[in-house]
Parts: sequence; C-alpha cells; structure tokens
Amino acid sequence: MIPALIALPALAGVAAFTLKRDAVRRALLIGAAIGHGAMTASCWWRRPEPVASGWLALDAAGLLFLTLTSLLFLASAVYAAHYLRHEERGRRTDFKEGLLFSNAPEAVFTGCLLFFLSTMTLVCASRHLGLLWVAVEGTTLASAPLIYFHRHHRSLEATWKYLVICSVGIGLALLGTLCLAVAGAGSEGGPASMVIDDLIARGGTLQPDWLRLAFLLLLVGYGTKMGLAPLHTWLPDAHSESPSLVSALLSGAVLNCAFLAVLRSQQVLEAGGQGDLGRNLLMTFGLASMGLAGVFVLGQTDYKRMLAYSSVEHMGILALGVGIGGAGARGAMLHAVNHSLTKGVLFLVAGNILHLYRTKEVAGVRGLVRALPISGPLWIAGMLAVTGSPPFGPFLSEFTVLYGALEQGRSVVAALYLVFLAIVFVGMGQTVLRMSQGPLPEGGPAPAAGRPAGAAEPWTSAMVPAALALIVLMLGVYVPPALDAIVLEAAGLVGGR
Amino acid sequence: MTGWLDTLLVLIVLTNLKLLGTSRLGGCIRVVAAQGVLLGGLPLLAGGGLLAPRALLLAAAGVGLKGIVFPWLLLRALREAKVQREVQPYLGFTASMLIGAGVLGIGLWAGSRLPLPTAVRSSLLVPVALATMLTGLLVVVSRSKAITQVLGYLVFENGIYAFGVGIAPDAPVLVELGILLDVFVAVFVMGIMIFHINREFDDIDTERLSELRDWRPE
Amino acid sequence: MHLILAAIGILLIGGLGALLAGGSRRSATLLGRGSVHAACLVGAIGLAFSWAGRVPAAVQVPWSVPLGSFSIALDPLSTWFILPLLPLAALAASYGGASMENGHGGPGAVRRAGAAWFFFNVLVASILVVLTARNAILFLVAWEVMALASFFLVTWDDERREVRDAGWVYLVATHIGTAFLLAFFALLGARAGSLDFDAIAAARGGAAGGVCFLLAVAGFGTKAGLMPFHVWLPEAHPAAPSHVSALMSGVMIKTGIYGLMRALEFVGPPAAWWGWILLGVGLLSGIGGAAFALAQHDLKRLLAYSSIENMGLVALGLGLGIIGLVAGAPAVIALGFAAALVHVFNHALLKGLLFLGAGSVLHATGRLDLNRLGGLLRRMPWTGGSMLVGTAALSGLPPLGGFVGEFLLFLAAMQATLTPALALPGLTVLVGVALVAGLAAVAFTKVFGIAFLGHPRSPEADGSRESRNGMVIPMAVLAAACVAAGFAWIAPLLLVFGRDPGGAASPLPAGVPLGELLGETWTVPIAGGILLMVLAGVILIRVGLLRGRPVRASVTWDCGYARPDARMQYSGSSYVQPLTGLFHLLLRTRIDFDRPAAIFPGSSRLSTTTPALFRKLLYEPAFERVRLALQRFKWLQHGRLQLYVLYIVIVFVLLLIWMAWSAP
Amino acid sequence: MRTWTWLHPLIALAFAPLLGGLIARTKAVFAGRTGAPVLQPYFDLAKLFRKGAVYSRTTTTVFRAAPTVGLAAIIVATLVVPFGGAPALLAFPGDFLLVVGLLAIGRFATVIAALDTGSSFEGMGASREVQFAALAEPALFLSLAAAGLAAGGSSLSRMQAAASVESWLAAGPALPLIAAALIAVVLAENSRIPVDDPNTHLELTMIHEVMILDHGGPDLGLILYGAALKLWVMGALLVNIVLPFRAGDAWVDGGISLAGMVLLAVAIGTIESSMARLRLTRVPQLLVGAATLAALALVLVLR
Repeated sequence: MIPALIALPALAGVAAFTLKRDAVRRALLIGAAIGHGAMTASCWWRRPEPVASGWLALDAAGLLFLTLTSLLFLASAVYAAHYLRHEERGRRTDFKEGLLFSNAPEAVFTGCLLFFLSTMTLVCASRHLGLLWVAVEGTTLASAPLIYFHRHHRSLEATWKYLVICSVGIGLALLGTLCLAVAGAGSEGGPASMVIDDLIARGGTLQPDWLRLAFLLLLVGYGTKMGLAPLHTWLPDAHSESPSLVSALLSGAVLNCAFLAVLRSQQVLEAGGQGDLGRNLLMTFGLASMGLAGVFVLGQTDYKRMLAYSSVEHMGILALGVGIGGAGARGAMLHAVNHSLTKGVLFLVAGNILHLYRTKEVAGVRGLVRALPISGPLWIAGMLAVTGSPPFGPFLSEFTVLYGALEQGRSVVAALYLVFLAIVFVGMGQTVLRMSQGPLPEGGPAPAAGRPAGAAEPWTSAMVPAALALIVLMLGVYVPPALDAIVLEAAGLVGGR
Repeated sequence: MTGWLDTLLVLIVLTNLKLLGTSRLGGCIRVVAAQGVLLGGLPLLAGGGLLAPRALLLAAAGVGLKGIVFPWLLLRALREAKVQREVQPYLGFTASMLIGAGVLGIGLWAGSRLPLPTAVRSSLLVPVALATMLTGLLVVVSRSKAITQVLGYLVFENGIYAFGVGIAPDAPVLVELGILLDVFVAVFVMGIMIFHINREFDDIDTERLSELRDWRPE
Repeated sequence: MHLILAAIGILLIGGLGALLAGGSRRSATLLGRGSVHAACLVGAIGLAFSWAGRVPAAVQVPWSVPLGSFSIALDPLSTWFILPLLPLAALAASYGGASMENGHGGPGAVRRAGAAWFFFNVLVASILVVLTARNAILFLVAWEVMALASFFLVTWDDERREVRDAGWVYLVATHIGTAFLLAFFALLGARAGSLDFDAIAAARGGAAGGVCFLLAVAGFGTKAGLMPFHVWLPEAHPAAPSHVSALMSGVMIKTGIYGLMRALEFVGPPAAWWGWILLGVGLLSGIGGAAFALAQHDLKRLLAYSSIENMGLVALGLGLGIIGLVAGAPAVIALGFAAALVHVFNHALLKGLLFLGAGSVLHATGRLDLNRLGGLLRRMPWTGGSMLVGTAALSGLPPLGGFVGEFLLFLAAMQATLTPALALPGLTVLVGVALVAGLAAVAFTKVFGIAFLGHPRSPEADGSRESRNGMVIPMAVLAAACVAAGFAWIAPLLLVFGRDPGGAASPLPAGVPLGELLGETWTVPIAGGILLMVLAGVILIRVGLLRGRPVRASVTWDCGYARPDARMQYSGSSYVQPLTGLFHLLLRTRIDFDRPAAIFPGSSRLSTTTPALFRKLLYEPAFERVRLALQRFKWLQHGRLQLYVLYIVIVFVLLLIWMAWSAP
Repeated sequence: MRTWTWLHPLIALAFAPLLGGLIARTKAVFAGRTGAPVLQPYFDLAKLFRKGAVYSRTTTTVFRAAPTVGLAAIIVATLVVPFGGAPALLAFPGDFLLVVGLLAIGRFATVIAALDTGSSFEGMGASREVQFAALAEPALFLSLAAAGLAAGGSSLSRMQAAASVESWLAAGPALPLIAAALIAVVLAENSRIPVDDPNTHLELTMIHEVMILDHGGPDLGLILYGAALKLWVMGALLVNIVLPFRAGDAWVDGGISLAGMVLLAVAIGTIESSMARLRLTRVPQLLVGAATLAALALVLVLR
C-alpha cells in the first residue's frame, strides 16, 4: 500500500512530462489526486503494515499528515485544472511593473506538482531518518519549479531564496541526522540503525552529547523548512510569488511535513531522556514565531504575504503546543489539521481575488463581498477562522493549547500567547475587512477583469475553497471521534494527552 | 593509514582557505572540484576496508559528482552567463581567510567537546568537517554572486559529506546515494536558476535579488 | 429544557432557510421573522414547564469536542436573563421585518435580506445558548458567535464609512474581551481538571481567585459596556439597524452581567476588594455614562451612553451584594443583588423600547441629530407616546419600571449605611446614584423635550409621518410592559428566585428571606396606584373648571416678539450647556464658534462636539504605541539573501554555545 | 396618636397657600409696607380657576397635562410625609426616595411642558431648572440619609419619631448641619431667594416663573397650588427634624408642628428680605456647599 501511495503520483508525474495534450494531463492530475486520496482513506480503514524492513510505515502522526496532504492536494488539483484552463497563454504583461513574462510549460508544472505529492507522501511514511531527510529535501526541489511558474523576476527571486535557504537549512538537518547516527553508534560501535523505532527502543543508550547536538541541528534544519522565526525568511517571498494553489500546498502541506520531521526528532530526544531541552527550545521558537508574525501582519500591504506570515504564526503555535506538552501537544496536532485546511481556503480565495482584481496590494481591493458573492464571505470567514474565532476549528485547538499551558502552570507563556494572537487578529482583521466591506471601487472591481460586479463566480474556483471551509466549520462544532482518537495517538508520540 | 587520512584532511582544509582567497570565479570552481576529488578519497581511507565494495562505490560516485559533474555544470553556467569573472565579495579576501582560520579553531573546539565514537580513525575529522561546512556558509554569506552561493552550498555539503563518511562509515549505502542524488538535483536546479537569473538580469549578481521585502530603508 | 433546545433549533433552521431564500426579501422575512416568533413561543413554554418542574432542568447531549460537552441547564439565574430575551426578540423581529419593508440599509440591503435574518436568528440563538450553557467550551463558542453575529448586523450598512469604523472598533473590543475570558475559563478549568461548570463550581476557592475575578471583570465588563471597557458601545449601537440595537442593548450586553454573576459561583468566596472594584467601575460607568449621554446630539449615541450608565447602576448593586456577602449582612446581599437583577430586567424593556423609538424617528425623518428634530409628538403620536413613557421611566420616575431598580439600589445602600461596617460603601453608592439619577433625568428630558416637542427644526422633521403599524405596535407593547413592570416587578423576582433563595445557582446566599425583605416595598406599587387615582381626581377637577369656559389658541408668548421661529428655540446642546460646563473636566466638549463680527454681522455658526474620551486618550495612543514598537522589527525582512543565511548560522551558533554552557 | 396620619394631608391641602401669604406679609413688614392680605394666594387661585384658557398652537397634550400631573404627584407626597409626631399614611423603609421621586415627576412635567412651547425663554428656564435640580438632589439625599442614619432607619416617619431633644444633644452638631443643608435645598427647590426670585418679572433672570410663562387660567392655578403644596411638604420635612419637641398628646404635637410651619414661613420671608439674589453662576456653589454640609453631617453621625 505505502509503496503504491508513493509510486502512483511519481509515475503520474513522469507521464505528465511526456503527455502532449493539456486536457489529458489535467485529467491525469485530478485522477492521480483522487486515487491517492482513495488509498489514503483506505489507510484509515486498515492501517498498512510496515514495509522495507520498517523503513516505510504509517504511524498516527504520519497518517494524520498524509491525510491532510492528500486532501489538500485533491482540492488544489481540482482548483489547478480550472486555474490552468484560465491562465492566459504566451507572453503577457505583469500587473505590477508591466514587464512581459510567460508561464513555465504546463507539463513541467503538472509534473512537478505530482512529484511534489510523491515526496510529501514519502516524508509522511518514512520511518528512517536518512530517508526522511532525502524526502524533505525532495519536497524542496520538487516545489522550486512550481514557485517559478510565472516566469518573471520576482518569482525567480523568491525561488532562488527558497532554494538556497532551505537547502542550507536542510543541510544542517542532514548533519544532525549523521550526528544522531553517531549518538546511536554509541559505545559498542555496532551499526547504527537510523529507523526511528530502533532509536526510540535504544533511547537510553544514546550518547547524550551527540544526541543534544543532533537535535539542535535537526531543529534548526527542519525548523528552517517549517518556517520558525527567525529561520522563516524564505516563506513570505515564496508564498506570495507562487501561484495560489501552490501557496496553499506549501503552507498547508509542506510546513506540516517539516513539522512532522521536527516531531520525529523530538520523539527520539524524549526517548533519550532529554525531552525538556527540546520542549524549551520548541516553546522559545514558537513564541518567537508568533511574535514576529505579529510584527509583519500588522499593517501588511500585500495580502498574500499576510497569509504567509500567518502561516509563520501558526507554525509557532504548533511548536509551542508540542513544547508545552500534555493537552498542548494534543491541541497542536489538532491545530495542524485546522490550520492546513483553513490556509487552503484562504490561499485559494486569495487566488480568486488576484484573478479578479489583478493586484496583490491590499489598497487595490475593495468591496470584495459585493464583487465575489461567494469568495468574499469566504475571505472573511477564513480570516475569522484562522485568527481562532468560534465556531471554526482553529478556536478549539488554540484554546486547547492555552488550556495545556495553564495546566502546566505556565501563565507567562499563556499571557504572551494571548497577546500575540490578539495582535495578529487586529492585523489580519483590519486588512481583510478593509478589502471585503464597503462599496466597489469606481468602474467595477478591476478594469482588467472584464466581469461585472456580483456576476456569478466560476463554479470550481469558488466551490473548492467553500468545501474546505465547510470542513473547517464542521471541525469547529464537531470533531469526529476517529480523528480525535488519531490526534490523541499522534500527540501521545511526544508525550501529549 | 591514519597518516594518509590526516594528510587528506589537511589538504581539504587548504582547499577551504584557497577558496576563500581566490578572486576569480573560474578559480573558485576549480578549487571546489579539487576538494570534491579529495573527498572522493575519503571513504576509502575512513571507511571499513580500503577496497570494500561500498567504499569503492561511494568513492566513485563522490569523485564523479563532486569532482567532475558539478564543476562542469557550473563552468557551463558561467560560460552561458557572460558575467565578468570577479567574485565581488562583501568581505575582503584576507579577512575571509582569517575568518576561515578562526572557523577551523571553532571546529577544533567543538570537536574536542564531543566524545568520538570508536569507529572514527582520526581526531582531526570532526574539526575539519565542521570547518569545511562553516567555510561553505561563509562563502554563501560573504559573496554576492549567485554562482558563488552555489559553490558555498557545495562546500557546505562537502563538509557534511566528509562528516558522514568519516563518522558514520557504516550508514546504509542507499541513503548515502540518495543524499548524493539530492545534492545533484539541487545543484542542477540551481544551475537552471542561475541561467534564468542571468537571462532576467543579464548578470547573476544577487544584489538585484532583493526586491521582495517588507522594509525599505528611509 | 428540550423545548429550549427546540427553540434554538428552530432559530438556526429558520435562519438558514432565510439565508438560502435570500434572493426574495419577502420569503426571507417570512422565514426569519416566523422562526423567531415560533422559537420565542416554544422557549416561553419551555421556561414555564421547567419552572413548574414538569421537565428536567438540564440536558446533556453527547458532543465530540476536546474538553467540551454539550450540556445546558435552566436555573433561576438563566431563567431570569432569558425572561426579557424572548419577548424582546419577538418584538424586535416584527419591528425589523416592518422596517426592512421601508427599505432600510441601502439598496444592497434588499439583496442581503436573507443574510440579515440569518445573523439575527443566530444572534438570538447564541444568546439563548450563552444563558443556558453549562460547559466553558460551549459557552465560549456561543459567546463568540454572539459577538460575530452582532458584528455582521452592526456593519449591515457597510457602504457607510462610519459604520465600518464602528464595526471594527466593536470587533476588536469584543475579541480582546473574549481573550480575557479564554484565560479566565482555561485557568479555572485547569484548576478543576474539567470545563464543566459544575466541576468548576465544585473546585471553587483556592488560589488565584482574585486574578480570575479581575479577568472576569475585564472580559464580561467589555460585553456589558462598563467603563473603561465600554469604547465599542457608543460606536456600535448607533451604527446598527434599530431593532438590532434594541436587541443588543436590551439583552446582549446583559449577558456580560450574567457572566459576572456566574463567575461569582466559580471564583470562590469573594473578598471585599472585589466588591470595591465593582463599585468603582459602577460609579465610573454610572456618572461617566450619564455625563456623556448629556453631551450627545445623536439620539442613538445618547441612548448607548445611557446603557453604559445603567450597567453602571447594576454593577453598583452587584458590588454592594458582594461586600454584603463578605460582611455577612443578609439584607444588603439580598437588596444589592435584587436591585441588580430587577434593574437588568427593566432596563432590557426600556432600552428595547427607546431604540425602537429612535429607529422609528430615523425612518420618519432620516435624521438622529436632536438639534434637527422637534415637534414630532404631533406628527408621530404613537412613537411619541411610547417614547414619553420610556424617557420618563429611565428618568427614574415612580411608579414606572426605571424607578424600581434605583429604589432597590437606594434601599441596599441605606441598609449598608445602617450596618456600621458597611457605611462607607453604602454612602458611596448613595451619593453616586443620587447624582446619576439627576443627570439621567436631564438627559431624557432633553431627548423627549427637544426631539418630540416644540417646533420642528428641519423640513424632514416637519414632514415626518407616523411609522407603519408593524413598527408602532411593538413599541406600544413595550411601553405597556414598562408601566406594568413598575407595579408588578416583584412578582417575577419572587417567582424565579423566591422559591429557593440560595438554591444551587441563585446568586443569593442561602437563608436570605428575599420575599420578606422585599415585602415592605410592596408599598411602592400601592403608592403608584394612589398616584393614578389622585391624578384621575385632579383631571376631573380640571375638566370641571374648564367646562363652559373659553379655550383659545394663539402663538407662544415670546415676550412681545411676534414671530417665534424654530431656530430661536433652545437646542439640545444649549439645554444641557450649564451641566456639560460643570463636567467639562470629564467631557472635554469642544465648542467651535465663529463670532459675528462688524456692525452688520454676516452669517455665524456655533457647534459643539464631545469626543469619545477613553478612545482618544487611552486606547488609540496605546494601540499606536504597540504598532510603533512592532515597527522597529521590520528591518528583519530586508530581502538580502546572504543575511538570511547568516540568520541561520547565527541561530545555530548561538544555540550551540548555549548548549555547550548548559551541558551537564 | 394616629390622628395626624389622616389629618395631615387635609391640613396640607387646606393651608398650603397660606405659607405663601405669610412669606409675602413678612417681607411687607420688613419693607415697611402694609402688603397684601395673608389670604391673597387664595384670592389669586380663586380668580385663576374662574378664567378660561389660552394655549399656544405649538403645544400638545403634554403642555395641558403637565400641571395636573405635577399637582397629583405632590398631593401624593403629602401622604408620605409625616406630621405632628404621627407616622405618615404611607410609611415604609426608603419612603423618602418616593418623595424625591414624586418631586421629580413634578419637575419632569413642568420641564417638558416648558420645552413644549418652543419658546426660547422657557427652554432657558427649563435648562436652569434641571441643572439646579440635578445638584439639589444629592444634597437632599445626603441630608435625609444622614437624618435616617441618626434615626437608625430609612423611613421618614421613623426619622420623625426618632428626632427628639435627646437625639439633638446626642448627635451634637450633626443635626444643625442637616438642617442647614435642608434649608438650602428647600429654598432652591421652591425657587425662593437667594436662588430664584418668585416675583421678578424679567424673563432673563427667572427660573421657575419663566417656565410657566405660557400657562394661564386654571392650569396656572394648579401650578401655583402645586408649588404651595411643594413648599409645605418640604417644609414639613424640615420642621420634623428641627422641632423635635414632643408632648405626647396628638393635638399639642400637631400644634407644635403647625407653629413650626408658620415659623418656617416667617424665616423664609426674613431671608428673602434680608438677602440679595445670587448670580445664577453662583447657585451651583450654594447647592454643592449644602451637599458638603450634609456629607459632613453624615461623617459626624457615623463616627
């Protein structure tokens, strides 16, 4: 089952490169997404048994994140089909500076999209730290061309920064992996198995100094990919310059994969009996990320960058939750789910806004609710959800994290947590409401878009985020027991309750 | 055999310093190529046996990639992008070399604090690996051209590779190859990017690549 | 209890239906209004049954949410706060339907009528849940849904800039308030190990009680509009459609009071300083609210400030009650809490009435600026009549509803003053309330006298006509209710709390003979009755005197000046000028006056504006400071790749060093 | 003993206008004039009640109803105020709040009636009236609360019953302070000098008079009668406190109280002829001063 999960999108990707006709390729994309989703769903029904001598297996956390990835990818795939159909061909002028630019060939885009999925699946499924590293680096490489879909210099710059920063960061993670091997080799000098389960089993015998060094490197390395401040620097550029559906995947899926890698490291560290070190570091990084996100969300002039910084904030919440442990870890796991889906909604809606208004400047967008009768309300709802307002899912998870913090008697952390949340809320709320409410700008939403205000939106582009939003809403008033169970199990891996 | 190993390591350190001191891009690439070849030898000396199939395989792959393919790619990119061949450092060459020496010091200090596993042949290995990595980072940070950043990344990668081969000699070969493959793809993609950067800016100076930001100095 | 659930269900379904039927206004209104009416009926029956003990007072529905459980229950406290909700919601719905047919809220409104009803129904439903929830998660969800629904209703008319700004202030205020509540409940829950109210109440006492109380005051105080957390209230109420303002000011802000009284069950045995804090907040809100109300020109803004004032009175009652609890003075406890409860009830009816009236004025004249109104009583007799009752009642005139609350408050204060230990708080309340009552009377004589009497001050006011029945009837009903409340106010109190004072969830401590204490005050309604009889007598006398005598009509005597003119009248601003002058320190009223110059002066103008003090002097500077502080870190994102990589290196090295140091 | 409980309202209704006559006469004596007969107020009322009415076209029912309502309210007040050592008809804890409320009704009616005419002068009068009332109310409250405190009960009848020579000696300076404060309030509330001048006829300087400019005929009569009753009621409050002599026999006590009322009238007359009217801007100071006196009294009682 697991090899199939990984192979299906990979093969589809190869096919996508070779196929000639666009329509077929789009069908293939959606088909692959559906197939992948179906297989993932079947994993819920019956957990697949480990393969390749335990190198590949799905534990609770892996399955959880795999499901998220698959779901989000399905949404993006459907959206992508519509998106690609409506992208203009050939060279066209860039709305910002009026330069001419063209898109990357669609074959490359689709292919990389599928490879991307394959590598992410590998991240979720790999139990071997070396393999994990390979997979994470793989996601970086597969996604770089996606960011550079619109071939103009801003996206190029974003891609370049993404490549260099992430590669350097993940290089450190590799070093960390090797150090872990050293720690594992330990005194008897036997062959150091890098399979997580073995490491955890031999937790006590791991050489403490090397273990700590290893965790440090892994944290910094995967933290860079995960977007923990101040290692997040690539994130806003990449998210704002890539096509919206790619941003959705980056923010909703890739960051989670990196988070999963961090979780694995923390698991091993705890097995080595030094969990507190990791907890404190994670809490520090978490708070730093939340605070820094506040700095840049407040008064942000580019709404896609705003979403990107909000992702930084939420990665901070995840790290904080795991750092707090107990109910906090549970909240973090649940929050990973909520955040991915909500960010999916927001980025896809942002894509619709961009398509209609032809600008990423907040100042250029007015009267959204009137211009886009479905996406406009979704934009507001998504903002409320992502800032943790009931009745949406994130509220529950964020509150659980707060509860965990106070349960541990960490009132200072709790206070900072609330303050940062409030700051981000003010920042995002002001921006989003300014865009959504009020009358339309003179002469329709944007002269460039030849569509009268209030006209029905294209079906797919509106329905995909709407569907995700419905799930988010559902998670706010009802958490399916199965999900709750797996969340608890996943949290249990890092000492959550 | 430890003597050989140490010599190799010292040579690697020298390549680091040379890289920091070189002013012409072409030169830099050749230095990195040399370092790649040296690294290729590392598995043979550090690993289990001189002629263990695993060691041979790794050596071949390492020399092939780090010593031949990468330099070739980069030189080609350099030729495509008809840039002037100066490195244009933010940091003077002498200063860089001094820092390079200091970096070696850091490596020695860190290495001395960590208990070495028995498998390690030379106490010099960890310091050199660390120093190489930091040198690579130093290049990334202190040089302005995109291509030098790739070089820096390569050297950084070399350091890790050296560490891996030397410290964890019996890590499964599949992983090592996977790692090499990743690095290869990385460099390949970066090469493509450099090509595009050059096309967009008719120069690969990353000074131009600071359009995206949230802060404008008054 | 299941009937309450059913009511909630009806509301939500009706709301969704209206949302889907949004296309046509008629069907949306039909669904929305109908479902509200049905729900209120069902809810009322539910209340009656559970009061009669026919049905279980609590329901627990399995709910799969971390830490959450869907348990709701009716106890005297909940019942008391639901009591005004049901009729007010129903009346507001009728009124809203009628006013929407007037096409209120701009052209876009018609298209979004469905959404309007959806949010209205959700608002009512969420208030119901808030008042019955017995689990913190459920409570918080409902609490925030309530805030959001009301936010969308406030920004209903979002084409107008000031409405958007008002909505924004409201959203931020309520969100930050909720943050305090999150901390409050998480703290208590973490202590009790569960978020069910019973568990929390069982674990009451222990450390951090004071902190929890402060959190509660900040969080619930924001909703209740207590100064200095009131900033959103004077912005939001004028912006919202009138029937929504009525519901918000009448019921929604009361949930803050409800929360405070609930919180008293949770945070354990109170300390005297808690009471003092409430007294302080209450005095500030009471006097400040009344003073600011005086200075307003905008009718709805004035009413909003008066709501702040009345919440202040309620807070005073609670404060006295708490101090009484600490000192163990049953009379003070009972009277204090009773005053708070009764005033909550009456104020709900009154503010509902007044906001509906204001809306009727807005529909008829298109203006809310008192200085542009006048003479409306002739033109809109029903609206005017109801407003007369409302203003009189809020001025605290016996025997109307408004008087009763103040009366009980006075009694409580007197009782406290007579108890040696509590003399000081008693006096504070006594003086404060005396002042507040006086100021309120001025404010409301201003409202009625300036807006409804005299000459119309603008053509719109002159041409105004009575609103349609759909809007008038609710007002008339409420007015009648206010009069009735003045006589029968004690009955519901005894019905709800009398049977088991100090019962499980009653705020009154055990063994307080509530009925006995209040029994003597039966004399007030009696006096009211006598008043009515005497009045009848005097009227008869007057009629008799005038029989057969000439009754002529003429112009107002203006000291020989033959042509009185509307613009010569006293305006609202000039009417209150002497008092605003006295309170200048607090109000900071600004007067712009370009004096007429030269011998034959040309045109001249004078205008007064009273800024929202706390917002301008406290909150906006604070937020600005935070913003600037954050600005300082923006350089971090400077766009230089090399330095970004350097960040990584630095972080790594720092951590390395830190680890080397901290290594065991 | 309860004779006066029933008698007082009737006596008040009958003799209230007399106070006005006494005051006028006292002033006449001071001014060395013969002055109008003491019964003049009755004559005036009789004349007014015989007249017809003229209403401004601007006015509404409010204007017509106001005098009636005001009179009714003050009549009820007479039932709450004890007299002659006997408890009042309506006596219950906090009943003085009811009195204050009833006075407030009268004020409310008069004020909105004034605004109803749309005349700038009457608006001005209303504005001043509410300002001074808002300041007088706390003073009244504080003094009554102090009295209640001294008496250990919040009912007027209780206060009266408790007021005795001993209580004066016991409370020391407190009761005189209360009395002083009450006097100030009485003067202000009944628009006497030094706050207001009932028989000035320059609109700009008047307060109460200017509010009723437009009323005439029976309505004016009702208003004047109501004003007289108001003076009586508040006078009774004062007298109950400052004349604590009790003989135990209903008639004697009643006589004492009546004598007190007469004295009060004379006292007011004396004040009016010996003092000048304060500038309007100074009036608030007077009232706030009264309030402070009362507060001081409270502190003394509490001590």
